[in-house]
Amino acid sequence: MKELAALLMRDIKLAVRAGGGALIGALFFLIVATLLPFAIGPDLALLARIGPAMLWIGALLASLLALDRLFATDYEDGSLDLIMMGRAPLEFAILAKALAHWLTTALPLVVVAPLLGLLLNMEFQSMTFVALTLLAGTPALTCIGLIGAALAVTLRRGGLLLAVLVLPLTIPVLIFGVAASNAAIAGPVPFGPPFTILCALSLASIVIGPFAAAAALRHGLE
Amino acid sequence: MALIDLANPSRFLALAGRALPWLAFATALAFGVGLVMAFNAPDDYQQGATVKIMFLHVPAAWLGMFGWTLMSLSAFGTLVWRHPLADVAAKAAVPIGAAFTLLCLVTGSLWGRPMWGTSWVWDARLTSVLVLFLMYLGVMALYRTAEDPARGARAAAILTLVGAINLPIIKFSVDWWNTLHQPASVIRLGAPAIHPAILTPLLVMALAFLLLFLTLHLAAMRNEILRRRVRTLRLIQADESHA
Amino acid sequence: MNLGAHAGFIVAAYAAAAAMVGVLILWVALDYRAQRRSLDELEQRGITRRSQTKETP
Amino acid sequence: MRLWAENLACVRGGREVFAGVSFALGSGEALLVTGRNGAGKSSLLRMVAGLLRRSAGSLGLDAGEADHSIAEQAHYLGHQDALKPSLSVLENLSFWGAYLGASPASGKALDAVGLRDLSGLPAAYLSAGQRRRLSIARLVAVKRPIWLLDEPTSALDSPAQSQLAELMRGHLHGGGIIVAAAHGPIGLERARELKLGAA
Repeated sequence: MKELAALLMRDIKLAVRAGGGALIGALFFLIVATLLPFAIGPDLALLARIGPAMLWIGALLASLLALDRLFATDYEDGSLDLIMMGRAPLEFAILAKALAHWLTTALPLVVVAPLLGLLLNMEFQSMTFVALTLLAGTPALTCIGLIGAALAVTLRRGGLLLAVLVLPLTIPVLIFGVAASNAAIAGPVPFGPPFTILCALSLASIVIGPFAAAAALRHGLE
Repeated sequence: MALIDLANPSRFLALAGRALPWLAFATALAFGVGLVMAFNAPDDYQQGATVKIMFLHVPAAWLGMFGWTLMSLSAFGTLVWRHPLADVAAKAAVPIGAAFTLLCLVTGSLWGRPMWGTSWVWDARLTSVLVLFLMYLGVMALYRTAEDPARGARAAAILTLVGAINLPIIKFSVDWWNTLHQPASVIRLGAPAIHPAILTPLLVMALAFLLLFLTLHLAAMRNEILRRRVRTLRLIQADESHA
Repeated sequence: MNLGAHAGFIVAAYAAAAAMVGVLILWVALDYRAQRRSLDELEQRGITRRSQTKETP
Repeated sequence: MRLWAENLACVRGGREVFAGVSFALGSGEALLVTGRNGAGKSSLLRMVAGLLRRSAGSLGLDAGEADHSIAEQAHYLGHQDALKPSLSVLENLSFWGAYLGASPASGKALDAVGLRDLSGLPAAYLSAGQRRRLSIARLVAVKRPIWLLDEPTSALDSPAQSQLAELMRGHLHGGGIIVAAAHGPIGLERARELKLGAA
């Protein structure tokens, strides 16, 4: 257990320090959400209606694109070899890295989301619901993105390949995330069902993601 | 005192050490006078007392833009004249400029709340300030990722100059974008009639903000010089122990 | 000096300004102290800049 | 304790890198793997470390800790140093100590490689030789019976090389096993040699 805590703390320290990718995801999210009204126009009513969808798309892209370097830096400086030779099973080591990434990249998104709700003229109540669905949904995005990050390392081609590989897998999370947010705001559909499905998706991906990523790393590395 | 004399960091540090207390005193004085005048200024016939927020909002916008101008001048210093303190000045100005721009956005939305009923509206000027704020964050992110100051300096200088050229273009396009989508519900955020009784406090507050910016900037530059000195000493420490 | 109906917003604006100025001053002061501390610690270890005379540590 | 391998083979990208490699090492014994570049020295080491799948042959460790794989009882010193530039010397070492072993002796390890007085310095400032010595310190900080060293002396100046030779001698004396890949001698006196790619 101690090894995993050490790995978690190391990754958090690396993300927070200069050169780390901690707030870049939130910044990307901020810029994406700001660009949209320039395309759609400052019509406040329309923006309020599509606000949740915009925030979800922005969060999806922000958390996935930041995942690209999750294994790549460790692969390039040789740390990945040693991580695979640790006493802790690789799956749990990957889970520790995923948690570190979620805390330093996905969590800031959840915090920034209400702020961006202001830009999209959303009511405070709907903003908090969107943030809640993001909180429930981002673990799924991170764990699905893990698989793409591991594949990107073994295929030694990062960047957009990760997005292309992984985006289709995140469609269910997007559907239920936006559905839950809209249910909370406009609401013919009750908030409960889509939200619980979203949580189920997250829990499932927390289990599947690390196993698939570990398999990809084990069999891919030459 | 030619600019070149300032080039020597140690002399700059000594000068900064001496000037900072005076600057801080002048800033406090200016704020004291400014705040008193602001609170005694008459209410605007249209917006009532909320006009008092303007005494923060407008100077903050001016200082946000002043920050970027200062960074652009420093960018010239880094790229063209290779002045050693140019990048220090630019890097020190970024967070302060960003903070003032953020203050402008916050006070803008607080000022807009009672008038428009929502805290944010895509008014042309406010939107341009938002874009300026995003560009500030971009330069800050750039400085954070570049570990080696020299490389970061040139990259940031280029980004700043490109930004400076684009700002008027952004301003124009946002204005056009705003007129294109002239939503009925938005009262144009017209500049309030500058009545002398309001103008003077505004100018004093602007002066106070400027002095505050300069004080913080000088102190931040001093920190940056010390930070780079720590970095060189660490390099020397590594070399020495290698011997 | 009555702030009228929207007093809350005016106070909020000035509070935000004060907070922002406070944060900036705090950041500059703390940064200065941190750099001074690392500098003193390094100089204490006898590591001096080459431009000064190089005493052996 | 006995580390053995029977006709190991490695095929990568359709090309047979090496085949029919066998060896057996008891406690306190060392194996020096030599051969020209591309003969598969690194691949053999990575295979023993479990980082590379075996195309054929088998690998085993007798009398080691039963339920732990070879990888969990081996140190691997590759070409890269596995160091993070933004972490300090001590932070890098104590992380690997905590991750690879129970109670890491980071202080003792830093003394062994002469980096104690740089412990607060971010690794970005280190020279190649210092980075290599910090990577070697990992071997001292955590006790693992098997050392897999891939050109350990690269980037090391002569005092550091004798320091490494000293550490290797101590490890063998303590009953450890070393498999090292190198072009020439690296200060291992009684090491058997395994030439790869003799064809």
